[in-house]
Amino acid sequence: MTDAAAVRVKLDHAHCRELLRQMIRVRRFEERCAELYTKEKIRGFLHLYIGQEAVAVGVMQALTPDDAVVATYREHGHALVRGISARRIMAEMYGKQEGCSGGRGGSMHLFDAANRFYGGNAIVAGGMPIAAGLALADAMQSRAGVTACFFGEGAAAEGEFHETMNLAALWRLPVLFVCENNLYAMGTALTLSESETDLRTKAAGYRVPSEVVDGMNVVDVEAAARRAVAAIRDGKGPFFLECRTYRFRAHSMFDPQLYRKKKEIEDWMKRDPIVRFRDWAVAAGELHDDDIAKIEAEVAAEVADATDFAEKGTWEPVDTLTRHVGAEARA
Amino acid sequence: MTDAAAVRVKLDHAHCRELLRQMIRVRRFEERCAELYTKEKIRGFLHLYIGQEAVAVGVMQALTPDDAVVATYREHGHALVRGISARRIMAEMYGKQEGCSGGRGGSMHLFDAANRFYGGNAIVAGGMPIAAGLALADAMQSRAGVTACFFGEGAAAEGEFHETMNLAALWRLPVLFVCENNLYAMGTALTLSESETDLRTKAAGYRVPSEVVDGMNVVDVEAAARRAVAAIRDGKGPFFLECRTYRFRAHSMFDPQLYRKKKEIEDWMKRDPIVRFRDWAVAAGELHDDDIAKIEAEVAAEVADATDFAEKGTWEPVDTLTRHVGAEARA
Amino acid sequence: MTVMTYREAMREAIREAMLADTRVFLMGEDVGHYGGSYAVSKGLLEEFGPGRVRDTPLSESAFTGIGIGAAMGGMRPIVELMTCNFSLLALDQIMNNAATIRHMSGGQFNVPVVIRMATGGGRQLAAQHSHSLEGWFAHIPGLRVLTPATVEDARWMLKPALDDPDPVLIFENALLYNDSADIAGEPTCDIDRAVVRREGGDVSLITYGGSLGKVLAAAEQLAAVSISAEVIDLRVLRPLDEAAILTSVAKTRRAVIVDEGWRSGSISAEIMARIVEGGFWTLDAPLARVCSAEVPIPYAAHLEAAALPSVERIVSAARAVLGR
Amino acid sequence: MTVMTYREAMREAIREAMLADTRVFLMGEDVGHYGGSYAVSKGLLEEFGPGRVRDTPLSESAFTGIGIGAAMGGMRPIVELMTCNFSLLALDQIMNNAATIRHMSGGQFNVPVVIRMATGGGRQLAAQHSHSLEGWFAHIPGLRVLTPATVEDARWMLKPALDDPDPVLIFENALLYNDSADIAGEPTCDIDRAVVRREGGDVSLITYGGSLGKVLAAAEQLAAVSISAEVIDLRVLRPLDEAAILTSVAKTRRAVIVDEGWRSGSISAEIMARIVEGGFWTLDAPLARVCSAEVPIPYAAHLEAAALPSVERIVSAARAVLGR
Ligand SMILES: Cc1ncc(C[n+]2csc(CCOP(=O)(O)OP(=O)(O)O)c2C)c(N)n1
Ligand SMILES: Cc1ncc(C[n+]2csc(CCOP(=O)(O)OP(=O)(O)O)c2C)c(N)n1
Ligand SMILES: [Mg+2]
Ligand SMILES: [Mg+2]
Repeated sequence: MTDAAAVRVKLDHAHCRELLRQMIRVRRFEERCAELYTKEKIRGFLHLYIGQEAVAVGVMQALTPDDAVVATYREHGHALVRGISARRIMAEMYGKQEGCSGGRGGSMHLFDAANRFYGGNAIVAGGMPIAAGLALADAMQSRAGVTACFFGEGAAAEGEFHETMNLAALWRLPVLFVCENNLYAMGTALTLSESETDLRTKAAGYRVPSEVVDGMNVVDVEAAARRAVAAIRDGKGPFFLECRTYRFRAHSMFDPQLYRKKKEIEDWMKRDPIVRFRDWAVAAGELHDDDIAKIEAEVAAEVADATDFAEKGTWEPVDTLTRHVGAEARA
Repeated sequence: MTDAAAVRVKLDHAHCRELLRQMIRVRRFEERCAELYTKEKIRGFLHLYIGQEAVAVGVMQALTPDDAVVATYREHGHALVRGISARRIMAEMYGKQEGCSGGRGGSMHLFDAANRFYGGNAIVAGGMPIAAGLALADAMQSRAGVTACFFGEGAAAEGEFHETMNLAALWRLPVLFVCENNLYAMGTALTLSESETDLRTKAAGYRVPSEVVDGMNVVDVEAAARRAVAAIRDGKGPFFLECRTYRFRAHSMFDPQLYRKKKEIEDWMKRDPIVRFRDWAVAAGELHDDDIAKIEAEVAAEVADATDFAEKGTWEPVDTLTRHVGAEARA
Repeated sequence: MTVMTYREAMREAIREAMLADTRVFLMGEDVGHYGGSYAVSKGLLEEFGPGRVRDTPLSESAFTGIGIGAAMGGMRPIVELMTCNFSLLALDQIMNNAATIRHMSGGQFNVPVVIRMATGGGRQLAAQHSHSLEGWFAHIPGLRVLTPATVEDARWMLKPALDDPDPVLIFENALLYNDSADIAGEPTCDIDRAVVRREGGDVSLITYGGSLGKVLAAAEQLAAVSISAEVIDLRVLRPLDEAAILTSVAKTRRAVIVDEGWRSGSISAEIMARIVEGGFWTLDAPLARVCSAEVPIPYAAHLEAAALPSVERIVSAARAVLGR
Repeated sequence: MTVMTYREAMREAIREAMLADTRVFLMGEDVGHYGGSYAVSKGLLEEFGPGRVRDTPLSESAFTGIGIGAAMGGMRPIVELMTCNFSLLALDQIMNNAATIRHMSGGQFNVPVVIRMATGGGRQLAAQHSHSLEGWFAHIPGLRVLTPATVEDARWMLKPALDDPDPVLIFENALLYNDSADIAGEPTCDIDRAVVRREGGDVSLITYGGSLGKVLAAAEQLAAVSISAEVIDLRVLRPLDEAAILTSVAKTRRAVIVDEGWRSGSISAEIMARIVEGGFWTLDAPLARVCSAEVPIPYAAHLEAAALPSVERIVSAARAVLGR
């Protein structure tokens, strides 16, 4: 936690508690999701974020409610930290009416208008132009918002990544591109998908300023995100923030993980963002063991409550099947 | 003509004559095409290459018959210099059976198996993956060929450009990417289409080696292409060659050219690749005025003959309409 | 009297929308400095400036997606995809985002984007530049697909399209741009309804867009041999105005469907299916269709002409259906 | 007896082709180190090495185009597009290059590429991951579209597909991968012909791919109420085996078409059109179809089930057609 720029991150008790609490929320929520998946309460694809929590938690600190967020199918963490309640997310994964997408979206398509959370996009790189478009709308309507767009390093190979970076830079759109480089796209290692694995070179090809940050370090992520967002709000156009991270779990619930070594996973788990930050905060005297116990208890209650809420939720009547294909009544 | 590497280009009388003759062939052929278009002998879209001749002529010097070529809708020059006869190209533009695509392709879709000329692609950047695929086929079959892929700078904004560059580099495919940077994509200036107008930065994002060359100087182009092709044949993977050039005519026959100033065109016309090379060769004593007169006469005869051939060509019977949709008889 | 071309009508519609609503803007390849590849947007850059008339790089997927995002963010973008031939590059954005976001979000977000593009063959542009994909796009739930066939529709269709809270695709047959007509009529266009362009009692000729002119010409020729053809201009390929189709067929008991898409899987097939499902017992004869031949459109003029629907083929299909 | 799963059958077919012909190679996202997203290619990387089992970056358009180019260059690529949901990103290459190059080049070049992809819904993958696009792709001239519905077809369809000098798309319904069967029969598959999976005299049930199982189950239920249904498995959606369809309908005089595409513009519409054009006078009742509802496929299990064709809907459509 020695990043010079961290000076801009106020690491007082309250903030440390909040960072840790958010990371633990995401972790525990997803651990429950995995259980519920094996119980067949949750179906479809389920992509866990476990290991990458510092990225969503760090970046979200730099955003205000007026900002917007676009994420991928691996977005439970982003949704939770952005402010969608655990209840509504869990209900969504159950496919219940009370879910944040009315049960129509599921794990990969969490949406929430109140939080300007524009999904949950399951096409790799497919959300990137949308993020640029939201930013354009903000800019054209003279709103101050920044749109944060999260995606994996696998997206960097898609043409849409490039087209969007170019347009965002050309039009100086207020977009924070957050690349969560967890080294694998499903089973394809970055070295097998990019001839140049330093992703900032791609940003440079569009004059988009960039920074690489340790994505296992929530404070570094927060500091970098704050710098980036400040530059964007200053009218400097888009920014590319690469967060070096790792997913501890399989790509989805169907992945036998033939493509990476146990040892590699273990080594990365030693850098667990929650453990690291917790230990640091305790050592620094900002948090005490009972703070942590209290956080765990709060989070456990929240997750239990969310599960209960989802269990008790309602199934949408089948005769509403064709709702939400078009407007109910056209203007 | 002072490029140090030009030492590798043997500028003797024969070669100077050939370079000039080829450029003049392309120029005169296309001037005739423009006339024939106004006479409605040629229809559809017609994109003239006039002004850019040094690129096709220079690059083709570096290729052997075993190499392959992929080009765009602005490919008359490439087709002619690669070896498709003026007769068959002209007949194609007339839509005659004797055309190099049997009259089915027209100006934008010249093809020739004998010359490994794989079109004539009218989707911007659409030919790039095909070029990489041809190169992959050569590599997998241990053939020595290099595939030259021509495209405009406008293609650099397309996702396919990036996806292809990355894959070609990742798999070290023998592709020479020739970017003909004529500053405009239809009416869109490079500055309006790229946030970073130095296109080599994009190649750098894939570790593809690159070079920029004066595309109005046929000798420089030839020298650069020879260096690039040598590197590719050496197994060094793809190469990105940017040729700075200019089209003297409108984008197509329908373009009122509202987007650029007369003065700009005039300035570039002062750098006419034919005039420049001719004057240099004459000054250097490699060519004499009567050589040039002879070339002009030869070319005039060739173009007249091609037009005559096309005029006399046959219309394919209408009942063959559905031919060449699939194989006549499947194996 | 207000005579204008189809091109001018589209331009006026765009101008009017931009003047009326600052949320409306135009974006696409060469819409600005070039003046529009079909000159539709000529002068708009000068009038509205580069903030609202945005030349884009060649990046169909991204700028279509940006239009979708901007629509979600409160704007009313008009995205011009130049021609439907290039729309394939933007299909992921159209099908996976524009058409699904309202549903996936449980109705929280909508995508009020209008995507315009030229369509059709007939200009010797060969296999990669002659597609007619409007009927094919009409397969996708969540989209509205419009095909203005007349100068009047070109003039009045954009407004309701922009008012639609959901994504609307407008296919403009490139051969129509030079058509001109007096558009003094009602300044409205119903984008839910087909329209009867000619009344008749013997056979329904059902078509839209670029084929309407051919069908009207065919109806004229049929009249000369005492066959009274009713001509339906669908105008909207999705959702189809099934009632209008069935009403006409119930009257004429015979129908020929004409469209420029390739025959297999054409919108003509869908219309046949709707008639069979909803009007089978009213039919006195098999339905027929006149579509494009199942070939990539060839360059040579005579081959291209043979590939596309023609007045002759329409007339003979109608006569065959009537057995005279 | 050789019992294997549909997944294993596809794998064996690929292995066999790669062993028999060094020009054949496999390319796509996660076909190698991951073992294939549906485990079809598991073990092939180990057996054939990274030169012939090529993991690609997420670049659908480029690697599909590279497959097309490699095919033109003499190879016999098998491109795996993972699922049809992502094929939209490669549509330009498929429609504008693979399907047109033979024609545009006047027959000089052909594109012997095979493009495989999973298709279909039913696994709660929601709106962006549940498309059934095979019928939609069948609109495109220049392509052959195959839909192996049985383990046997999965085992034997690839060879003739690779022998085809033109581009072939193979759509594998993802719900079939775990099916298993004895494939001891003829080691051949005719990729021009539909096949009668069950004979019957009262009504033709025409389907393909992932819906075949439902249709066979429906036929069983219909048999219980003394309705004898003939089940046609199209196998090839382009070119359609019209003769097989018309022969069956000529016998049964009634038909229900079942497919998982969205109803409007579905391949079912095309089949109805063919029957109306070629067999109108043999019909005793309106044709009917059972397709997917016109919605982006929702996540919730009960809503998804309601959106997709079901045995129940097929049975009732057949009974309605028969009026009993
Ligand atoms: C266009 C597209 N192609 C393929 C897929 C299948 N797929 C889903 S996730 C994924 C890997 C993405 O990796 P990355 O972008 O690094 O994100 P991560 O999963 O590591 O978070 C793939 C190939 C998809 N969803 N979209
Ligand atoms: C994908 C695609 N989008 C749009 C077009 C229409 N179009 C044809 S040429 C062209 C400009 C291309 O410019 P550039 O690549 O620089 O080549 P140049 O014409 O200058 O040789 C455009 C926009 C197209 N053919 N393909
Ligand atoms: Mg990743
Ligand atoms: Mg250019």
